[in-house]
Order: sequence, then structure tokens, then C-alpha cells
Amino acid sequence: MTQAKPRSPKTSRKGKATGKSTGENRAVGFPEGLTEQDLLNSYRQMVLVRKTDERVWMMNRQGKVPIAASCQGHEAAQLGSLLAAQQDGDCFLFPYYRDLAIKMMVGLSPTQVMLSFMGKVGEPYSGARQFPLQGADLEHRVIQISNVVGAGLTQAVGYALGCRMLGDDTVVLAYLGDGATSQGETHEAMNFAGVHRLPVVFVCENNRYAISVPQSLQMAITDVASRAEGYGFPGVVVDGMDLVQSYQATREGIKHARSQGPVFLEMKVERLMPHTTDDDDRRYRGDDEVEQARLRDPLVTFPAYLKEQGILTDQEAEEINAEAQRAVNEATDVAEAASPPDASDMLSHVYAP
Amino acid sequence: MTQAKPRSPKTSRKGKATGKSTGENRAVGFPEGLTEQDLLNSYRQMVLVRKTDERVWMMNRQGKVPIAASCQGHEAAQLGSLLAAQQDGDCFLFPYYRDLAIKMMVGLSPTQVMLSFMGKVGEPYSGARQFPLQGADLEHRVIQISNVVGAGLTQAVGYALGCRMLGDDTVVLAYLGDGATSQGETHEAMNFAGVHRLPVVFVCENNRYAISVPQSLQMAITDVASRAEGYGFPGVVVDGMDLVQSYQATREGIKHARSQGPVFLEMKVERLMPHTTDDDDRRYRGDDEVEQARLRDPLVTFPAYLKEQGILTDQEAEEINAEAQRAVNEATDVAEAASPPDASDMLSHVYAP
Amino acid sequence: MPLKSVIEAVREAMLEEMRRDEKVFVMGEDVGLRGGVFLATQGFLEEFGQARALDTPLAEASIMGIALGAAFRGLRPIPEVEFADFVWPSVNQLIGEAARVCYGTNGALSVPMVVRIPYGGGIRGGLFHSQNVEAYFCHTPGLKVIAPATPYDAKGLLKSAIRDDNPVVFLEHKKTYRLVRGEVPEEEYLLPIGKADVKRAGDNVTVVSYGLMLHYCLEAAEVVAAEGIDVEVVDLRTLKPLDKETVVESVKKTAKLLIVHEDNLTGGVGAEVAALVADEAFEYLDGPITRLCGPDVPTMPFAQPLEDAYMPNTEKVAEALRKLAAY
Amino acid sequence: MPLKSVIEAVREAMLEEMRRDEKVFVMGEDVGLRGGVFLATQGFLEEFGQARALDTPLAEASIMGIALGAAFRGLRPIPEVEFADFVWPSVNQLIGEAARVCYGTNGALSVPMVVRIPYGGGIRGGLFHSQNVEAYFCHTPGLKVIAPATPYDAKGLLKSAIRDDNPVVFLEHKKTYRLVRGEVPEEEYLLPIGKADVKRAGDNVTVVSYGLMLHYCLEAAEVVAAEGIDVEVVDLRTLKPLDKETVVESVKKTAKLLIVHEDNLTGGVGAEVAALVADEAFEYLDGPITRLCGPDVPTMPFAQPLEDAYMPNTEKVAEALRKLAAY
Ligand SMILES: Cc1ncc(C[n+]2csc(CCOP(=O)(O)OP(=O)(O)O)c2C)c(N)n1
Ligand SMILES: Cc1ncc(C[n+]2csc(CCOP(=O)(O)OP(=O)(O)O)c2C)c(N)n1
Ligand SMILES: [Mg+2]
Ligand SMILES: [Mg+2]
Repeated sequence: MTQAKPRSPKTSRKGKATGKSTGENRAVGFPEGLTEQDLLNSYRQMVLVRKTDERVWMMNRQGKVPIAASCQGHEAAQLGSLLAAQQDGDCFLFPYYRDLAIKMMVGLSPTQVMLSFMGKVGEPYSGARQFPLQGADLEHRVIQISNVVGAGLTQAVGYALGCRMLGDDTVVLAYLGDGATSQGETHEAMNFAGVHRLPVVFVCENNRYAISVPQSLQMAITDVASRAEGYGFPGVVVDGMDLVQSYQATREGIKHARSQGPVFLEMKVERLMPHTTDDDDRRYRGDDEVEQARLRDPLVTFPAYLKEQGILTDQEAEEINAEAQRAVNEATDVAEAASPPDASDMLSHVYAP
Repeated sequence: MTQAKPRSPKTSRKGKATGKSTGENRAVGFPEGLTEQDLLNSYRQMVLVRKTDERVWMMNRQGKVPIAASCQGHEAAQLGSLLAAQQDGDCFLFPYYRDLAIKMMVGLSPTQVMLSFMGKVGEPYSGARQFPLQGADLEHRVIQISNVVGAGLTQAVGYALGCRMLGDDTVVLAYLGDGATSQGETHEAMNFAGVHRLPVVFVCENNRYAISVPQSLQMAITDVASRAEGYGFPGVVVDGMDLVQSYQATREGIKHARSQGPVFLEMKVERLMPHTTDDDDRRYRGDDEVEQARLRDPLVTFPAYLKEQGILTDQEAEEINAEAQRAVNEATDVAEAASPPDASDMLSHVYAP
Repeated sequence: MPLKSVIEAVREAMLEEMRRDEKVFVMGEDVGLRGGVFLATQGFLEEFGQARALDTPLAEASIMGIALGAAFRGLRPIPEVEFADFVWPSVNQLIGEAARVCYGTNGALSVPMVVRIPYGGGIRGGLFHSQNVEAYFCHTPGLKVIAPATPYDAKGLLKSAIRDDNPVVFLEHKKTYRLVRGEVPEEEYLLPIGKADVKRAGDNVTVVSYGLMLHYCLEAAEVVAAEGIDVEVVDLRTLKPLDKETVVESVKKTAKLLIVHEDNLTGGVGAEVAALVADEAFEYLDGPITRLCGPDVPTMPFAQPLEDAYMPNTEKVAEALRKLAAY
Repeated sequence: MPLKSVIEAVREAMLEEMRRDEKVFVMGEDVGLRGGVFLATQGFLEEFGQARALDTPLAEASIMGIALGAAFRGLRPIPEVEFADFVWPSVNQLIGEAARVCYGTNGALSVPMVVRIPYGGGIRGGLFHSQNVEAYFCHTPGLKVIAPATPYDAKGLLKSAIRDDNPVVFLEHKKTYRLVRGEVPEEEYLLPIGKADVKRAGDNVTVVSYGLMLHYCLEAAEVVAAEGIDVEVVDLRTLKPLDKETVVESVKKTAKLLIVHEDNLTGGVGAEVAALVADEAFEYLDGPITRLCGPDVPTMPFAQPLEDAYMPNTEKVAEALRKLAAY
């Protein structure tokens, strides 16, 4: 792992935009530990997440969901890294607000997700006290206390420290955006992890925007992964639009973390939607930019790859779509019918007993 | 400047400790812009600073100075960089609490310094509201609002931004310790300076300790200068025990800062005294370590070099010493006789009018 | 006079001051290209350029520290904290440093800076997009704190804040941004920092409030007026320095005091108002000093019924007024 | 019973708890090799090893965030902030995050963490080594705040804090560390969080205080006792949650209340105490609620006369007691 050289991802910005995924970045043959079933399953997850994401956005427009941050364009990076974490079996996750795919696919049902976005009883992270899917889902080994950018990273590092003190074999995956790399706390988290060689994989989903602020105003470098060296551990650039590559890098990262200490993975991704349902990204980027990015949408390129590889047929793809649509419809109905929490809950749990 | 490769300083830890300075690291001939007079003057300053520093420490033991941080061992780095700044003529300084040599030699009299340590009327930085030499000495273009580690760095960067907005040609020198590099704010300051290519020279006086915490528990790397790359600008390792090298590196740094943006200079120095008058460093480091370090004391090696170069005679050295001693004695007497501020001052200047 | 919203008033105040004085500039996350997440700085980048509508990296400590440093050079920065909830990384610079600059340099330096902070709840912001943060800054000597309730006050006070040579925390209640509209003169005007405003005169009970809650208090005053209770509504407007005189004068007249704020009860601004009155108007008081405030839970939760349960509102204020009037 | 200093009591409390429960550990700047700048953790590295006496990098935000994360894993960290003045970089984790964990996870997670913070002035610490920070934390729901005045209270309360499942801010007044000595039992004991202590019973005036000032209040009570004024001295000990009952009971008896603290007057803990009493004991009051506190300047300055002018002391307290008694 330490010898892994940063690879510059081939993005459609740099290559010529043919409008057609050639799959040229993709692994040839099967990566370590991956079965056809895994890939198919990841595709199923990806479709379900996308349908959910789209539904949530729509419901926001209907006034039924106050706020949502879309993960569209980040799915391959998120699901690839999650697949690696799940195969490892002993990982703990500190995602951030854009990680719908991760939070959902650790084991939540579409209904739980919908309850969360609508702030209803059964909300799994905070009892609907917080923004959707924010708080803790301990059953699935996930913590995200807040959406304060960067605030989860020192906590993730502390969690890893605690695991070491108790002799656990856990590796912690800590997720952040490109904007989050500017926060002082991110620096402090990485520095501490480096000094104590803690088992942490930092996964940076670099979509080149922090709301409207482009990467060029966020940092003076191209690959933020290069900062890892300054903390005494390796940084790797990954094509986060590619699930297999994201999986592989994370799997190697987890191994490295457990044996030698932290790793920083920079997943180059695209944010296909505005920052959140509150945002209007036409104020700061051209339509063409997003159109270009859509050519690399994992929901387009991943099934194409699977079909090329003979893992997925058109008919299966249809079925997967239909199944996901049914699940999301059902979840929506259940959540709409569910009750909001009782006003009296407002006063409880300020303190632990 | 950009092509300047980090040089590993030859320290007595690494080389053999002969107890004799061979001057092998030193520049041969005269570095750009330096005259014999400059060097002699720097030596005169160095002696005066050392005598002041020693006196202040002694007065602390007598209960007359509540607190002091000694700059012993840092003089070459501080005076070398100051010399470069003064030759430039258009620099603004944000030193930190250990920078006695800088704060004094920008133009304060020994008496002003003594008044400051004793908290008397005439204290030049804060009217004796703050720790010695903390606040602002605007006449000499120096600001240090607090001794909160790292807190001055974003301010220094903001000052540089302000200068650019007003069209000044100013370069800002921002000083920090090795411990300060861990602070989130330091990261944020460097990142912003990098993004906007601001004219800032970061001068890190790395004495390998933050009070008792050794460098190995502070960072997982050897040369913290290497972090600069991650902010898009060069970092240089300098032997901060060598005044000429410190001068040269700073001079080049200032040029680079003005034309191309920030630079990070890591001055490797030795802290010859405990952290402050409140500290007892025998708790965390052996006597031999300090003894070894004393072999490289600039008050030993610099005059030896000057003598080797034929710039300084034994007799001149004697005179310089005697003159400094007189000045410090006189300053002490004046300061001891001076009045403390009037109690009624306590309520003024909470707000600007 | 034209009707304007609070956000329009805020934007206009900055626009006018930036045109008047080229040392004034805005900086913060998304203030440039996007014109601010609430569009407070819309069009600024186009008019003033990148240098004066500066999109910063996502790092609040540096936003504050860099503003401070620029102020040392003589500029008049207006750093924006995108939401009050994100002010914490910056308070080492704001509470720790900025507030002490003038005092700590014996008056040699001052900090002409206005920190704009959208704050407050009732907008389904949940625990991390709803916070009230005023009490922390009110406890910090060296800072001034302003929290207007109306477009008129917002504009006049923001302009004064920009011209003030001290660090001013300017709190804009997010829910008032578009909800509250009011008359704003075309011609230039300034309002004095440190002066409360009697928004409604009355004889029976004084209610002291600010920000969004001020409007609920005014509504409640009308409700109970119909029942024969004549309420005086004092809008603090400036929270630090507090306009003790106006509050004490009012209580001397009415003999009864209700304080209403959205922020948590314990240690809130209301505690200080109560303490002042319990000392300086003790002999005039004819009823317990009552506070109707946010409960001591960490900000209002996300789900609608929970948020509603947290927020003081017109009916709750009216009820408290009735109780106090009947004392 | 043996006489101990406050710092000895603090050290013993941690030592006993670390021996009792191996999930307890200390972390912070200089807590390991040096044993703490005040020697609160002297010998811990030798007894418990590096992992449980953890010297951290110089970065307070991470000290707090890492402690928080470790607490999520079930450990019971005691992070130390070297001086209160350096707490600001950490408050995003402490005020922003830690305080909201239990509420924001609907009770699923809690934070068994004690943040030790040496604070306070009178030691020639100047603007950046003297700060009082209690009011900020007292305004933060989800935190508990303790500020003992004596070795006995310090030990018993610190032990309780370590066993508490909530984030506790434990404030140790630096000037009391070696100055204040008192009896501390050999046998183990715990003191309840949230209970004030009547340190001196009296009938004429109630004085409420905590920390270093408590001692000046006790001295002043003796001074005025000789003049026939019988003072009841209430030591809050826990600042959050406030022991309202004890304070209100006392005021019901004496009818007069003086509050003394070193922290700045405006928005300090005294404001909340005054507000509580002005509401809940209004009918019993027979004099204005008076506060004798640090003036509203940014902490006590360095020079001796300036520091003295800032600090409340025995004589100032006695004078305020006389004035109130005569009312
Ligand atoms: C400390 C803090 N400051 C500001 C915000 C407001 N904000 C929310 S998301 C965001 C941009 C984050 O960008 P990035 O880290 O790149 O993640 P992305 O949203 O692009 O996935 C900002 C500024 C916040 N949540 N927290
Ligand atoms: C934010 C902050 N935390 C802690 C301290 C206490 N403190 C004062 S100096 C110091 C060590 C600084 O080390 P370094 O930056 O290496 O500078 P040096 O003293 O070695 O020159 C510490 C921890 C402080 N002043 N500020
Ligand atoms: Mg981004
Ligand atoms: Mg050091």
C-alpha cells in the first residue's frame, strides 16, 4: 500500500467527452475478494439509493421533506468503500451528511430512510431531533453527531484510539468532503492519527465544490491526498466514479490502516445535483459542467460495465429498477402515514441518567 | 527560491560533538547584502539580548519579574531573520512569545524591555496589561496580540491580505514554534496564504519541544517544512543556530514571498533553558541533552566564526560584553525605580471611542 | 416609504457602506460567486470584484483571524459566519483575540469589524442550523452585540456597526429574513448602537425582547389589549451594551417585567436583564420578574411538533402576560 | 484528617478513579512526561503508562474531539485544557458537539468525559492566563459545570464527575491550587453534583459565591460578624445545574442577597442566580439583589495594581455586605 502511487483519475474534463463510457479505467478481470454477486448486489444498492435520493428531492419540492443533501454522483465511491468495509467485517463508520448510500446500505430499510427525511416516529438516528440520518445508528456501527463540517474527524480518530486501548481490531472509516479539508480540525485529526499510527482510513469525496466554492479557492493544490505525507502516512488518488476502484483502494486502505496506520483516500467524484435542496447551483456553475459530469454518472457507467462483463442483462436491469421503485413507493407511503414524534419528547435526553 | 532543496541541518546530535565549532556549515565569503558591520552589529545585538534574557531570568528568581520565556538558543534564527527583514525595509512582523531578540532589536531600548518585564509605566506593548512584550509595538511594525499558541498566524495572513488590498509592498513575517504547527489555525493560515499567494514568510523555530512534549509526539515527520508543499508553496529547512544561514534563507524567503507567494522556513534551533521561568525541564529531559546543545550555542559559535573571519577581536568582544552589561544594569535600575501603572487605568480602552 | 424584507435591508446596508468606503469588504463561505447562501451579498462580486467579495475556504477560524488581521491593516472587514451553529471554530479569534485587542494593546489597535451571523430557529433547522448564540457574546467585554427585529432597525444598525471601530457581532434571525417586511426610508439613515426602542407604549406590564420574538410579543400585546392589559414592548435591538436606562424606566412605570427570548433560559440575555432590574428598579417592582424563554435543551429539534414545543410563540407570551398582569 | 491542598485533592481523585476503573484516562498537553504544568498528573505516566497518561499534540480542538470519540467507544476520558484561556479552539467540540450528543442521538450515546480546566486570576497571569470561562458553559444545556472552592469539595466532586455519564466541565481555580488547604478524609467519599453547600449559616444577608471568591466571602462574613451582621455564605460548588432550592431557601430566610464572583459582571453566573431569585423568592426580598463581580473588562491585567483593582477581595465584599445589611 505504501508504494501505491497517486494515480490521476481520468475524468471527462481531461479526456475527450465522447458521451460514452469506455470503461478504460476499470479493473480487468476480478479484483481480490469480489464476486459477481457482490457487484450485482452493489448495483442493486446503487439503484435503490438513487431512487430514494430522487424521491426525497421530489418530496422536498412538495414541501414534505424540509432538507436533503443528494449523493448523486458519489454513489460509486460510497458503495465501493462500504463494500470493502463490510467484507472486512470489523469497521466502524463516521460518514458525513452526503453519505446517503453508506447510511442506507449498512442496513436501514427504505422505510426507515423515508421516516428520517420526513421527521417521523421510527427515525433511526435521532428520533427526528436532527436533520435526516444524523445522530447515531449504533446497530450498524455508524456515528455522525452533526453536520458541522469537519467535526466528526477528531471523533473518528478518538474512536480508533479507544478501540486500540480496548484491544479491538476495528478500523475506522472517516468520510469528508473537499471543503472539509480546509478545517483546522481536519488537520488536527490527521496529525494525531499519524503520530499514533491509528487504524483510520480517511475517505475524502472530492467533488471540487464546497457549496459554491470551487477547489481552486479551497486549496492551492490539485490532489489533496498529497497532504497525507506531511502527517507521515500515504495518500492515494482514486477515481471515485468507479465502484471497483473505490472498493479496491478502500480494501487496501483498511489493510494498511490495521497494520501500519492511517491512509488518506481522495475519491474524485462529481456532485450531480445542487449542494442541497436549498441550493441553486446555476448561480455558480454552468449547465454544461453538470451535463459533462452526467456522462460519468455511475448509474450509467456501472451497469454498462456490468453488461460488458456479462454480469448484468438488460432484463435484470429492468427488474432491479422496478423492484427499487416499488420499495421506494412503499416506503414513501408508510412514512407519509406515520406520526411525527410527540411534543413531550422535546424535553427528554438532555442528560444521560 | 522554489528550487531551494530542503537542507538537512548538521546538528551536533548528528555530527560528532567535538565541543568546538568548526564553522563548516557557514557561508564562505560574504552572503549577498551583508557587510562586516552587519555581522558585528548582529553580534552586538546578540550579546545584549543574552544579557537581558539572563537578567530577566534572575529577576524572576528574585520575585521581581512574574514570568519570562527565554530565547536562549534561538538568537541566531531570530536575529538572522530580523536582519533580512530590516534590510528589506518593508516587512511587518508577527512574532511569538519566545521572540525576545526580535522584539528588542526592532528598536526597543533595554530600559523599555525591563519596564515591560516588570510591568511598569512605559511598558511599550500593552501599558503593562499583558505579559511582557505582548500586545503591539506599531512604531516598529510588530503585533503579537496574545500568547495563545497559533493565534497570531491567521492574523498575520490577514494583515498580508490587507496590505495587498491597499497596494502595499509589505511582506509579513509570521513566527511560530514546532508545537504551534499542530494547531488547526496554523493549517488554516497556511492554506489561505497558499490559495491567495500572499506575501508571507512563515518562520518556524523548531526546538523540538512544546513545553515537555517532544517532536515525536507532536508530529510523525522529521521536517515540518515538508508540509508547505501541501499548501502549494515551498518549505525550507534551515540551521537556525547559524545566523548567516538564517539571514540568507529569510532574505530569499522575503523575495519569494513578494514575487510568488508564501514560504515556510523551518529553523532548527535549541531551547537552552526550561520552557519558561515556571518550568522545570529536568522532569522531561536529561542534563546531557542541554549540555550537548550548549556546544552549539550561537553565543559561542557566532563570535568564534567572526574571529575566524577576522571580523572580531578578543578585545572588541570584551568591550561588547562590557557595554551590554552596562546597558542592562542601567535599564534594570531605571525599571526598578519606575512606577507601576495607576489602578484607574484598569477600566480604560475596553472599547475604541 | 418602500416595504423591504430584513434580508434586503441587510444587503442594502452593506452595499451602501461598500460604495461609500472602499475599505469595507465582505468575506466568508459562498459570499462571492453565490452571493451568500441567503443572498445577502448577491451582486457584490460583480460590483466590487473578488477582493471585496471574498469567497474563503471552509474554515471559520481563519475567516475570523484573517478579518482581524486585515482590520489591523486598517480595513473594515465584514466576515460572515454562514450559520450561527458554525461560529464555534472561530471563537478563539472572536472571543479570545478580537475582543481583547483594544484593551490588550492599551488602545493602540482597534478592530473595526462586523461579524454577520444568521441565527435562530423556527425554520426546521434542527440542532445544527437553529442555534441562538447571543448570550456567549454578551458575556464578552470588548464585543458589541446587535440583534435587530425589523428591516428598518437592521439597516440602520448595520450601517452604524460598519462604521464602529469595535468588533460587532451582528445577529440576523433567519426566520425574519423574508417573513418580516417593513418600511425602510430611501434616504440614508443611521441608528445608534446601544439604544433600545419602545415598540409599543403601555402601562401595565413591560415585556423586553428582541429578534423574532419581538414580533410575537407585539402580537401578544394586541391580544391582551383586548382584555384590558396595556403592555409596553421594549425591543432591546442592541444586546451589548444593554440599554439599562430604557428598560429600567419602563419597569418603573409598569412595575412588572416579562422577558421573552428564544435562546435557552439559563444564563441567557434575560438573566442579565432580570438581574439589572432586580438591583436597580427593586423598589418599583410589583411582581416577580418572569422569563419566557427557550427551555434548557440543546436548541430546537427537527420534527415539527418538537420544534413547535420549543419555540415561544404569541399564545405563550399572551398567557405569561395575563398571569403577570393578574399578580 | 490530613490537610491537603486543592491540587493534591484533584490529583488524588483522578488517581483513585484510574485505579478503580481502567477505562478512565487522562490526556492533554504535558500531562504525561511532565505530569502536568500544575503537576496534577504527576506520576501517572509511571503508574499507568503512555496510553492512559497521554501527551497530546498542541491542538485543543483535537484534544476535545478525540476524548469525545474515545468516550463513544466506552472510555472515560479526562481531557485537560492547560489553561482556561486556551479552551476556545476546543469549544466546537465541547459546546457544539459534546453537549448535544445525548440529545441529538435520542439518548443512544452519552459522553462520560470530564474536562479539567484550571482557570481564574490573581496570579499575575494577565489577559491570557487568568480567564474565567464558567458562564459560557453554564449557558450550554447538556453540560454540567463544577467549580469547587476547597480540597474536600474538589476531591469528592471530581470523583463524582468521573463517574457521571455526562460531559462535565470541571473548573479548578489556579490560585486555590496551593493556597487553599483543608481536611480531606483518608477513606473514599463522593459528593453529589448539583448540590450547593451552606459554608456558614447566618440570618441577615445571604451571599452566594464559588471558587476562590468563596474564601473572601467567608473572611468578609467574619469581619462584618464583629459588627453585628450575620451572614449566610452559600457555596454553589456546582454551577450547572444550579441548586436553586438551597439559594432560594437561604434568601427566604435572610431576605437579602449578595452575589460575588470574579468573572465579569454582565451575563455571569450571578445574573442567573439573581434572575432565579427575582422570580422565585420575589415576595421574600427585602433589598435589591446586589452583585459584586469582576468589572466588564477583558480579564485582569498583568501589572499588580491593575490586577488588584480588578479582583473582588475581602474588603470589597465586606463593604457590599454592610451596604446591603443597612438597606
Ligand atoms: C463548520 C461548517 N461551516 C459551514 C457549513 C455550511 N456548509 C454545509 S456543507 C458546506 C460545504 C461542504 O463542502 P464539502 O466538504 O466539499 O462537501 P460536499 O458538500 O461538497 O460533499 C458548507 C460550507 C457547515 N455545515 N459547517
Ligand atoms: C492554545 C494554547 N495552548 C496551550 C498553551 C500553553 N503553552 C504555552 S507555550 C506551549 C508550548 C509551545 O511550543 P512551541 O510552539 O514548540 O514553542 P516553544 O515554546 O517551544 O518555542 C504551550 C503548550 C498556549 N499558550 N496556547
Ligand atoms: Mg465538496
Ligand atoms: Mg518548541
